Amino acid sequence: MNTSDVIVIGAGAIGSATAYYLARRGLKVTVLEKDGCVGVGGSSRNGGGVRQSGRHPAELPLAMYGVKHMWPNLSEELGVDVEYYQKGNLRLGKTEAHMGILRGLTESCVAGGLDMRLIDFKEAKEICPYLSEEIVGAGWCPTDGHANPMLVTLAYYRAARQNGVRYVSGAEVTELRKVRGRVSEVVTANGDVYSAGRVAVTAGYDSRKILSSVGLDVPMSPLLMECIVTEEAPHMFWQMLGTAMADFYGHQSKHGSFVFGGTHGYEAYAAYDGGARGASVAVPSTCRAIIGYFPVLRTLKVVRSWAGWLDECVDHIPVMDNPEETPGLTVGCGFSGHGFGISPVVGTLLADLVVGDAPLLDVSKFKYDRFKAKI
Amino acid sequence: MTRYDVIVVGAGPAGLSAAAEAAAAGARVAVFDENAKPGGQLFKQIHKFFGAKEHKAKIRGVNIGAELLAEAEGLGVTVFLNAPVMGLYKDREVLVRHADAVRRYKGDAVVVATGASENMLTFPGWTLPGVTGAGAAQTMMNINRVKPGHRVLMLGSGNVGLVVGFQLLQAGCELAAVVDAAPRVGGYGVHAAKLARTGVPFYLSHTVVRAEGTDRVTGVVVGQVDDTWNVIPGTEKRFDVDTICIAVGLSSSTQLLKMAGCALRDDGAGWLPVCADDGETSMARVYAAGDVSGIEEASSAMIEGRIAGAAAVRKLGFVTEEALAVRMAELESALESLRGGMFAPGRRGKIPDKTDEGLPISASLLSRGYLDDAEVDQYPGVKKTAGIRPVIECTQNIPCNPCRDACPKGCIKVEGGIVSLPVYDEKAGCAGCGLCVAACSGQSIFLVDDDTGGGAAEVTIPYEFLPLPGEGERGVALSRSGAALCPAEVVGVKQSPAYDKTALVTFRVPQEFAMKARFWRKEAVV
Amino acid sequence: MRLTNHPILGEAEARREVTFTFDGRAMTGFEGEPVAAALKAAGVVVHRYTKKNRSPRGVFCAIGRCTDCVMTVNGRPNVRTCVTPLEDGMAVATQYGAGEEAK
Amino acid sequence: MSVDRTRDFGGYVPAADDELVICRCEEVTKGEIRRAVRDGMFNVHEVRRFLRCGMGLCQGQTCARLVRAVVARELGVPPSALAEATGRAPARPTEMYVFANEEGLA
Repeated sequence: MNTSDVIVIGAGAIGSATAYYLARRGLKVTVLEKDGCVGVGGSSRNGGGVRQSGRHPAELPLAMYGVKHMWPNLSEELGVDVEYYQKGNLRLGKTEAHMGILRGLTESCVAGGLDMRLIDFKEAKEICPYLSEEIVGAGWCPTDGHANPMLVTLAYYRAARQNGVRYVSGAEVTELRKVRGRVSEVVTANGDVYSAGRVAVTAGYDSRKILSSVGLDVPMSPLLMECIVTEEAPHMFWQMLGTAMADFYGHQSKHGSFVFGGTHGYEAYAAYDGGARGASVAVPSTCRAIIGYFPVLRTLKVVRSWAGWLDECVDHIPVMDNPEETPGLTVGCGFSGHGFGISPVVGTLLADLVVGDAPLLDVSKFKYDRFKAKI
Repeated sequence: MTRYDVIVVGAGPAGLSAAAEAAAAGARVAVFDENAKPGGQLFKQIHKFFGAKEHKAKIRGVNIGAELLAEAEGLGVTVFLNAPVMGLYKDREVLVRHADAVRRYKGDAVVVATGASENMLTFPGWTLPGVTGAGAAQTMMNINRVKPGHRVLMLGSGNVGLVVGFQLLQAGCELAAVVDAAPRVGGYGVHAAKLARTGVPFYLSHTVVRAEGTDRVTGVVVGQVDDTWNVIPGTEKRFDVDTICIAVGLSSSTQLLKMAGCALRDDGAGWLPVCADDGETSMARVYAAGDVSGIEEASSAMIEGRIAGAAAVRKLGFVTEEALAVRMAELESALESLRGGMFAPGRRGKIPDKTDEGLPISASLLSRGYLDDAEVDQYPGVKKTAGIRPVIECTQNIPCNPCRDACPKGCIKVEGGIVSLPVYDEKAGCAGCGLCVAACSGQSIFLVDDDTGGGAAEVTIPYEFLPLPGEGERGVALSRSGAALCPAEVVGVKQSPAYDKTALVTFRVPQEFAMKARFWRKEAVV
Repeated sequence: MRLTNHPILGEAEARREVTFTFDGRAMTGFEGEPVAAALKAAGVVVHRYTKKNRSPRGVFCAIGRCTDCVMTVNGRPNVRTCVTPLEDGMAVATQYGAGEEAK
Repeated sequence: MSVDRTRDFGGYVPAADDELVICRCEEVTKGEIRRAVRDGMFNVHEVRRFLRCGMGLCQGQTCARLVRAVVARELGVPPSALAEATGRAPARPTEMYVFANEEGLA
């Protein structure tokens, strides 16, 4: 009974999207999830940005394809309102140095064919009237947006289940096994063995440990990111927000609560110990950042904060590949904190890779064997 | 960052006790509490506590709170009020709000004593204004001094429901009924009896069908439940009430422990931190004490707090292993004596058929809230002797013995542990001083003189209501079930500092009612 | 509704009376007591109407945990009235949903 | 412990009390929770993320036990078999300007 066409390891947004698109192609899929809960990692713990602006040039086509062809129909396709709003992204700057950063970023995106431009404070204020007077200008991408990460993840999971995907939670993968040269068996911590024609690893940072069992390594490190959620407030604006310095990012959700991520500078040094616990400095630091750009939000109450691990790849873009040295295996990891916004596209591309179809979009930049010595 | 040897979260009975214990050993201790007043829920507990002297028995909770605070502050503990702890982080760091700012502190040990919050029960209309937790009603009347409502239905017959029910009466509210889905009274029989004799009906095996009202509660419908907890059609009864109090148990407030990453589990008693015997959680030098580590009484919370405080200061090198062992032995024995009896936490609500003495447990008390008149004589606190004598209607094994200590003549014995039923030793001779009546936290001791001449008897009852009757005032005597028995004239009203606000009211009734009359009410019965 | 005398707690201490408004109506209460207590004493039980069902809510836990008793106080919504001390001149208003204007 | 989530619940049988509000803050009903379980949300964390119950102003302090009981009943397990949702800072809703104001910050 532990035999299927494909095993997907990791039930996050990307794992479940991959499983869903594979099932839609008629494949028998099993998803193994380490945690007792699906979508418990970075998939449910991110700022919800569905951004094209600010993307690495290699990722930009994926983000643009998703925004154009997938996100607008996702709620309908999955049968769950994933709260996708495409009302633009404002990336704010307060100084000339900030504007310099935004200029570079804008030029890079425009070169990739994205509709993005620099705007002055007056125009930014027309788009979002709550900005601080200290703001000088902004990078503006009108086609960016945001969605609810928890709902997207669970909607893919739900739809995958409805399409016959078998999910086993609490199944921690300890080993991938080759059989006659092909990766086709997966062993879990309690000794269960699952076999399949193909195996896809979409387990965030934990992919590293799993891949090591077949001698693969993706140079990535765990990075703890923290977010805050406020009380719900009557609706103020729908844009996705960010800053040139990445002091914070976030949006007001459909519910009315604001979800903001921030950085305090010590995230990279958090201990990867199985938990995802925030630092005491995180909420204060994020609040100061937000108030600096949106003083009107200062009286809003924070009701919750959370932290989540992301898989920061050395070159900040993911690996999406069928490594030549491990036939039967598809790798999708190292999304470096921007996997959520491209998860529908990534799920489609990984499904392409798994079944051996020509990928919908070019994935050559995401090959496993791209990591070379500096000198 | 400010560092303390021990940081305590919560200035309730467990927290203040932990702080005092640690400070007494020389540790630098800070206590943080979100409330404006310390004491946790103690300041709402206006009733006298159970237990023995070492558990501060017969002292009212509100006074215990004041005593504990004085003890802790006298030992140099810094108590920060209006200081909610926002989070418990790595390395035992807490982030605390002070007015419009936050500040970070670290403790070499942290004792989490955040208490519990009330469980709720859902029924149609449960979100209407007027449906509240029983604790909310208690806060309103005993802290804020505002009546929670005029006419109240109490849902839940555990100790919280019974005690708060009595306090509602003390605040001048009417208590329409006590309702519980279980077939038996969940709390101490003595607490139930206090309500029943004032005429409060008990509806056991009943639940709320719905609360009525559009903008606020205007009534409630209850109905009898079958074995599967479904309401039996046709058994519905309606009460005109403006308030419904829910008293269906408490849940530990484990938020901080959860966010810190302490292991939790549920073995049927709720989602609780995994703790060692000394209260240490799965995280080193993070302790849980009091209700947060498992729901019990405030008396046990105080001891658990001391155990955690003692364990913490040992870990920090303030006391020797030997000194700790001595102290722990004392504390553990105190805790053990509280955890005995038929309501012991270990029994999980299983009520035995017989007392430890082999006497039957009153089925009437369990199902109706009062002893049947015919049952009373069989208990060792009830003996028929001439002249004035105590009648101790204490029929369940509960951890309590202030009656023994109260009697200057030594005529009340509680032997073989504090859960034993009190025995009236008639040979010692009762002087009729009434100290036992006032000392009984369960208000289950009465003085009876069967023959005061002219075919009359006199009954003395504990009385904690306003207005106090005056001597010569005529009213009616009520039975244990609250039924009007006969006219009764008040012949004595005694108040004394030694009684601690419990007045002793003596009324005269015809002799045949001496062993039946247990309450006095002013108004005549129609 | 005020308990001026109590068999155990005795006579109420003298407290400073202050004036506040509830939905624009002038009311009095005691300084420092929870806003919810002052409202209760004045017979106000509906603190807010919810967002989805527009159902009335009032005091439920009275210790600042359940957040059911929140109201708009001095223009700020979601204020837990059971733990917010009453101040002279406070403007207390019924809250609708997340704090939008009354409909 | 691994849990195979392949499960056929059979058809949804509406219950008389499906309209009962369980999460008071977010006004999530019993029926919604029951349906979410049947949609594959097999624990309180998933139900919470799917429906927002326990994610309102009080952060589940009132409904945590109630939600757990509904989920457990729908799954046919005792409530004690299910973990409660985790705790998150801040323990009380607190204004941003308060957090921003760290005493002792240079």
